[in-house]
Amino acid sequence: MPELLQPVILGEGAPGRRGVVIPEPAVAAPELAEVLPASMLRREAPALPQQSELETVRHYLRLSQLNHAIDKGFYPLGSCTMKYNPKVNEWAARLDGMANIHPYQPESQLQGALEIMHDLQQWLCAITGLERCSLQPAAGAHGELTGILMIKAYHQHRGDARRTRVLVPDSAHGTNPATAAVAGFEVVTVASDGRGLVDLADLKSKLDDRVAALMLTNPNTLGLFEEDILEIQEAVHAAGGLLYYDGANFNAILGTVRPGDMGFDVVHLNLHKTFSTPHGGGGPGSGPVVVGKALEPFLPVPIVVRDASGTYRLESDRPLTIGRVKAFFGNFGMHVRAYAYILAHGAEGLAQVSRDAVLNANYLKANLKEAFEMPHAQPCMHEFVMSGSRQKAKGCNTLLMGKRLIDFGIHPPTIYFPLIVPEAMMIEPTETESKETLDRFVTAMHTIAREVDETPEVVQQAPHTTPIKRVDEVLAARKPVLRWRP
Amino acid sequence: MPELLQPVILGEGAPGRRGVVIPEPAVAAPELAEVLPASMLRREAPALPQQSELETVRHYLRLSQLNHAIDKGFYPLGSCTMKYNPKVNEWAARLDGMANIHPYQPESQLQGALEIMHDLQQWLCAITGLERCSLQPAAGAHGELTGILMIKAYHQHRGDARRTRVLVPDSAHGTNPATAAVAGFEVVTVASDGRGLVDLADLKSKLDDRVAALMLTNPNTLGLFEEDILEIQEAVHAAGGLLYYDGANFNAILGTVRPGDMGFDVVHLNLHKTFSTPHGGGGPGSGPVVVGKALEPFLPVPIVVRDASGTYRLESDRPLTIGRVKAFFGNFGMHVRAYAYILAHGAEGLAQVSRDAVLNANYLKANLKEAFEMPHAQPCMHEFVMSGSRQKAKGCNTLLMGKRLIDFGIHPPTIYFPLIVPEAMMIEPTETESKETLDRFVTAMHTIAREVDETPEVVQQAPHTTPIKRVDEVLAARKPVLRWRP
Amino acid sequence: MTYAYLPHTPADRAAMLDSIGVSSMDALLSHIPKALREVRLDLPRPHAEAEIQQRLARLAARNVSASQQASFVGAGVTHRYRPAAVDQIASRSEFYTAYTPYQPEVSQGTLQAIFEFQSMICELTGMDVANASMYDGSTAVAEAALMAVRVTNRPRVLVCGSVHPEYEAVTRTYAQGPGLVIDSLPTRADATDVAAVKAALTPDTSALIVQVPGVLGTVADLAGLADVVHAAGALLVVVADPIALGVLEAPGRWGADLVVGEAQGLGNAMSLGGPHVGYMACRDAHVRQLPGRICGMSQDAEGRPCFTLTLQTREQHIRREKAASNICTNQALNALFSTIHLALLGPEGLRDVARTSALRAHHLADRLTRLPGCRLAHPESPFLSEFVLTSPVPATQLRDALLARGILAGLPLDTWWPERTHDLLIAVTEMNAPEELEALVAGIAAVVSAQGGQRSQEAVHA
Amino acid sequence: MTYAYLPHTPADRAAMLDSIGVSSMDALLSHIPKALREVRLDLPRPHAEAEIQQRLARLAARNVSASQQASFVGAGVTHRYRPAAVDQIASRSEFYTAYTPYQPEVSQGTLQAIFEFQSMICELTGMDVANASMYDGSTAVAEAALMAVRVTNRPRVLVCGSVHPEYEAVTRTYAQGPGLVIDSLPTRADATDVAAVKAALTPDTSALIVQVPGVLGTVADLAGLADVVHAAGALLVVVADPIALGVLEAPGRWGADLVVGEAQGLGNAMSLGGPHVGYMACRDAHVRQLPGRICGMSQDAEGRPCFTLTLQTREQHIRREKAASNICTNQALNALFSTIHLALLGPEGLRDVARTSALRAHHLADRLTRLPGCRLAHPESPFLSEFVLTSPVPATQLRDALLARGILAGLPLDTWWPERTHDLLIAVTEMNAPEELEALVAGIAAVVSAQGGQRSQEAVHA
Ligand SMILES: Cc1ncc(COP(=O)(O)O)c(C=O)c1O
Ligand SMILES: Cc1ncc(COP(=O)(O)O)c(C=O)c1O
Repeated sequence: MPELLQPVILGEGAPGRRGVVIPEPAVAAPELAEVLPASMLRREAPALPQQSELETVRHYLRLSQLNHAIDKGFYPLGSCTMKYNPKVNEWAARLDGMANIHPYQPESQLQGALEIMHDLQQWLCAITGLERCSLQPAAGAHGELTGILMIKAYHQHRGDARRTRVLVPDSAHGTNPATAAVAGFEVVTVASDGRGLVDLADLKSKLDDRVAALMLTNPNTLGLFEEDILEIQEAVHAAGGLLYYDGANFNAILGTVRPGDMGFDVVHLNLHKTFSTPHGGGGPGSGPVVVGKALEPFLPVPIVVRDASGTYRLESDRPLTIGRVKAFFGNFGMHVRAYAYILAHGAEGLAQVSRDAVLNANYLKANLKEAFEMPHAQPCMHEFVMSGSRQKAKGCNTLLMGKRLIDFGIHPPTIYFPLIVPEAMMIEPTETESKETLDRFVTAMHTIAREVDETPEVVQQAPHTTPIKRVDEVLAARKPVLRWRP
Repeated sequence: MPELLQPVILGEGAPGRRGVVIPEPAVAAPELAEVLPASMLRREAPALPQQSELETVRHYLRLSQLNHAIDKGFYPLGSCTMKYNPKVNEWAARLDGMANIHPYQPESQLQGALEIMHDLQQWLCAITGLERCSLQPAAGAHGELTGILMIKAYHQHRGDARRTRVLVPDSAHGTNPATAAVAGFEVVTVASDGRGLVDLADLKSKLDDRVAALMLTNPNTLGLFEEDILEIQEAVHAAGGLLYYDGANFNAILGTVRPGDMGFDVVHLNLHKTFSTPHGGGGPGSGPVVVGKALEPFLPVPIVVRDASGTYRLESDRPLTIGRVKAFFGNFGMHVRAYAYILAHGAEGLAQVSRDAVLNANYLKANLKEAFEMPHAQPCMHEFVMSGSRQKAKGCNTLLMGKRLIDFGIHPPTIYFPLIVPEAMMIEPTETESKETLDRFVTAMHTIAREVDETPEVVQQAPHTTPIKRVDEVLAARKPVLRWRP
Repeated sequence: MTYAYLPHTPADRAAMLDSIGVSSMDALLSHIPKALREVRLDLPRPHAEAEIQQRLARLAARNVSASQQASFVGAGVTHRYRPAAVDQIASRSEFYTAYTPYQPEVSQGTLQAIFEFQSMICELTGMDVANASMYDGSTAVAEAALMAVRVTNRPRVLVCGSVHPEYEAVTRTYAQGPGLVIDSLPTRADATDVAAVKAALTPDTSALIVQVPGVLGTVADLAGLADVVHAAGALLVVVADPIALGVLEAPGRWGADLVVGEAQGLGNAMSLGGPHVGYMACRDAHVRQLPGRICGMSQDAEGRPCFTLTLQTREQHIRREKAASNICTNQALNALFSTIHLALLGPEGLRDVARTSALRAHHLADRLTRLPGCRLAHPESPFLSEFVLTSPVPATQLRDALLARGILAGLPLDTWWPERTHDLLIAVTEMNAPEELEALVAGIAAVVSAQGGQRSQEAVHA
Repeated sequence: MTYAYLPHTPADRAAMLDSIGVSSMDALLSHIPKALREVRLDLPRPHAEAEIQQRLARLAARNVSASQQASFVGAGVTHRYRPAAVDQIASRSEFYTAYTPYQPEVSQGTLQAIFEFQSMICELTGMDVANASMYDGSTAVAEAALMAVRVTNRPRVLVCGSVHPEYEAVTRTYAQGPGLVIDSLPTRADATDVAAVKAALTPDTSALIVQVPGVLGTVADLAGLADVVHAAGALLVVVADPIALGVLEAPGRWGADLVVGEAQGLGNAMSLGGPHVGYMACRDAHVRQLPGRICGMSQDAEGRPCFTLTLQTREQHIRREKAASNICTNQALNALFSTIHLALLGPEGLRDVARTSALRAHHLADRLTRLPGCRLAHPESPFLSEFVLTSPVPATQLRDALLARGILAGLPLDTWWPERTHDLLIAVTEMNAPEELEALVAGIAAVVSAQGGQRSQEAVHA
């Protein structure tokens, strides 16, 4: 029977071993049993590992070796903007004066941190073309919730209680409808048309006085710019609704186009995509929201402001605020990184970022369009979606081709999303990849396409080079084993 | 034709790419061509890589994956003391106040650093049982040179010009005779006896007024304690010679036995072995020397002293000093790590270190003595040497068995050293390895011994699991390719 | 201008445009309305890396860090020892530059670490199953409230006064979406008043939320609470400090249905309040209502045990508007920090952290309450390592006076409750060496006696 | 007591002793004379990791770091920008916890990095071959002297006054072993005086050692030097700053036989002077006399190109007393830092570092020499980014006066030469932003004019 590549650490070690020694109390004080009732004290110690520091280090080092990562190779995961995470950002966030500060210190002890947050708020306003920013949300979906709750508060404040619906295109990311639902709205889906863009007619047919907002990603999840955006925004606003901008795809327009100019009322940004903070294997993120005049009164508290004297303060006195969406001020460590990232580029550099991102995506698209089906012929923005249906017909679906890519040292694209393209492969190269890397990817994809024709079993049994072979995801859900037990 | 696993970085990239941006001068100043004669200016730029930060990071990350390392697995490399390198030491050496200080700052700005060096000097005196310490040497061999030059100066100062010889046992490490030779001495080899210890008779026969010193490692490179050490030291001293202690094996006696008590006049310590500073793939090391009264006047300068007022100073005014052996004060970054390591243990903990090191070695020896030839039956200290001659007779020599160990995730032992044991395998587990790890090693060695009997070709073609197969070292020396060329 | 993160040379760009078959970048963007493309951003000029470092170092130096003063502020964020190995290992590129492990074949490292995190959380809380993390403690509480509402189908939530005010605030914000009603049990620091709970539970109440140790440091007795809550058809949600669980009985043993909390103290920097990591654990019966990612065991094609994300039909990317939550990105890396820290500590290390902190806190409380006019605000309640000192000097004044001595003495409670002007919340951890305790005692003594002196002077002159 | 680095429990130890067949540790050590085994060491008690951190942080805080002041001290150790990527990548466990790559099959990472280091050094110096590193610049110079002696079989070495005094001192120490004679050319900062060299060369001279830029920052013209030296049968050894070689002509082009130096400025922290990294490059003809490790290309059993240490018959572990040097451990990790730094810089980045430093230095020199009584000590010699300012105020006094302004103005030359009381060696790098230059000018101006004022006052009162 094959074993786990690395045992689960909880069962490892021997009683009495430890990986770190803790200072003795070294004061005169009663033991715990004397200050707490016996019933409150733990009877059975938790079954944690008992290992030396070395063995613990080895365990996690070995686990790390089992991951793909940006620093190891190409990661063209659509919608995720797997760009390079600059090392100086990591350095900055770990500075003593950044990492070891407490949110309840007096503001006088936090002027450097507050300046960073203040400037970042300003810069994000400039970048989005909007008025006011809160850095509090912890991720994209959290920003969405914040934005939609503000929209709810806006309509409520106007006494407009009928607006119970949020419109969401069928190409939208899952968090959009989920957020609207969590915020107590009914979700109404808007169809895409043959161009892959919002079907204007369908949209208009659904616009009425029950609509609180339209949530839009632009470019959308097909990587296509919603060319009718000005018309869309007029229609939604005319119907009394607001426009929510999902900033997950902001890398496409950074420094080039601004949501505020497109007529959006609120934007969330994913600092962990566009602004290069690391994904960390699933987080942390940071999802600041930036709003226009209409929503400004409803922003969560606190917000950082700058006195006339140049002193930075936390402002909480905002009567119409929706309140807090998170304890403290958001994921400050990510703010520091995004701040450093913006400093490295300036306006000119950020525009170059989006232009190179768009260039890279179009380059890949142009070079793959012979071998794979491209549902949308027009130029894409920072990513594009192609279909594996031609290959599926030959017995190798998108999932299998993705797994096969692993053997070339490349992470599979996002697959089966967006839902409106069959056998979707969503490819986002990002601007930090060189032409050489893109060319290697093109070669790999062509090789796979050829294998589908000539040696489909090679694709069907992929991946071949990983320490574990294809994982049975159905089994995991059918017989859930969700924890180690002693 | 197979290719390099990873291309040599010098040829990579494209003109104009770069991995780091440098600040503009941003001052009014003439260009270089105006301040330096044209002839002095470089005509042709060096052919360095031209890559983005990401591609450079990937290159070296991929290279790193090709290494074995302590943090990946067991590394029983005899004589090298591949113990765990504590992470808090790495943290400490990178503190702004440790890493970013200059040796020519005024002493008033360096009191923390000087205190560390001062205390470390004191502690190393306590640990060795000697009088005075210099932290200047950069490695073990450098400490040896420092010590031997002091011995030379000592005899010269006494007007004793006949002492042109240094005695070195045949089991000694190569740096011992090499050092003596570099220091202008004639090297005379002392034989080992059947016990694996210094042959007393041979030693005595070579002791005369031409002998400047005996260089000894104790325990010696067979891992055996020189039981006659008190007799040896008397004989050498009686002949007017001095005793040099090679501290490479200090891990065997840390906190348990002291060279000063054994009669040694000078010791070098390898902070990169005994005191847990990392080997770094071949350095940096740090080789402090500690001396008794006889050699104290000859120590290199400067040395850190503490004023009556508690201020730390660099003392250079030592008339008989041999001078500097290195610019500045030694490898300070290593001093910081060793300081942290000693703090973590105290006297009691250091004694436990050597006891566990000895325990581990004897445990391995006891469990391997059936399968492999043990030339010396007595208990060993922190390491032991066994012979692969039995297996060699069956077609699998020590080299091959070492390569085969790699397939078990274990680094080969030191092989073919010391020279006096045929097919030597020198095994030093260190104290930081758990019983479970040692047991896995024993199992691996027994498996290999069985393979030698049953499937020798498996051993002969090892390693099987590495990204490159057995390397042709002869070819490298026959047709040297020592650099990349454009 | 050249940028270190952008590899393309002008020649690269030209070749690529050529390959695409367009003449310029502008041509490639021509489908975007031209008016929209004319932006000029008011941002700083591009900075060289050395300049970025210097600027950020300067900004950092304008904050006072916990290593620069003796810090006694806790209240949900604690200055604890982070073993050097935690950051050095978790900072490996393979961990922090990976995405969510949607492709298990190239993500076993992240997946197994999540599985270990879940398992450790279960061990600490005494619960059956835990998720891969929540944004933080506050949103974990809010999501627990929403989950209780889903499970019970009841629209009210009862929040005990021992819950951190910011956690309650976030819960109230989240409640605005579905329009839930949040009821408060009055702020009480002492052992949970079972009778008061019973009285406050309504047939619409989906859950009672309590916190151990409470935000004021006191430890409530959870015995019997679950029975009362369950009898009313509601769930018991316990917000617990995972480090305290090194010595306190696991909430699961007391019958909790949901245990949530903040694990910052385990391996995560304070970082001005984020990124931290929330956790959430429940009973097997409710796992399909649990928000967030869950990692489970499976097998590969050759029968080798391995890990994968599972039960994804709870999640937004599969179920969209019917998902249990909208959460997507969570705090995976922070959970990894906690996991490595717990692995290093083991059961004994964890106990030592809690014990050293608590014993020092009790020593400090004992010393402080001997000072004239100083007393514990809640002497009737047991506490662990955080307590409220009532002093004769207004707490903010006291705190500010001690800053000059390099001591951050605690959190003045009027931050949250304007009427508690003389109460200072003091937290003690293993980072507060005995000398720091001495310094705090001496500092408070000095301020208090100066004030006493001033007062008696005023009395004389009056 | 438990230690985090020692895994054994008492039970482990008992089981192992049992397996060995001895009753106790003492029994295992019984062959050591008992008297020797009775030691008690006067050392600090064992410290918990948090205590170690706090103690070391406190000690670090008692040093003044280069990020806390504007630093203009160079003289062989430079405060240069170290890109964050350098340390983060070189700090991977796989690099720093590996040993010397004696087993090439599990060491290709280290080996290829060494090969790249050697190649980059060759590119910079214009030489044929370089070794894997030396301890530092000083020992590289000393070993170069010994190597020249081996190659030429002559016992004297001529050291130019432009060589760093500590490098010369180390060379003199090394010379004591074989009893070599070190001759000095008088300290001269200006272009090398070919006539003086010619006069000083003797038939016993094995090498002339010169430094570019010289220790005082001046750049000597190497044209024609090699011819003179070679005509005398000696070797030309050039000590070169590798960063300067980003803009200066490669010494190989001037006919150098050996090029050595210190590469600290490339990616290595100043760290109070070590660990740094020396380099050494020579002509193909002399490679078998080169000390230290060398990595070469080879092939594996399947014909794949790969790397291995080679030409080991020069080394102590093979040749023992006949080896070219006794060096074993070198500065591999520091060489890796340099290699990664050079890879990030590329040719243009390296040039930028040298250019920004030099242009700022010239701007500063220009500004300073406009101050009353201030002038360049060596106006006749071109310099790059370091220069000597002669000021009316004694240099140590000047330096000390500026400390209070947060400026470390340079190195007073009486540190080395007691007679040079008014000379301050000032180094400028890309880390000295224009504002720092301004501050230095203002600071020196203030001190100089105060002194001037005082002097005129003294004059009045006299
Ligand atoms: C288009 C889109 N919207 C929203 C999100 C949610 O962002 P987060 O994961 O930060 O919550 C994502 C994340 O993948 C996304 O791609
Ligand atoms: C016994 C012995 N002596 C001396 C040395 C030389 O030490 P270093 O490599 O630090 O110069 C070694 C190193 O392996 C050794 O094992």
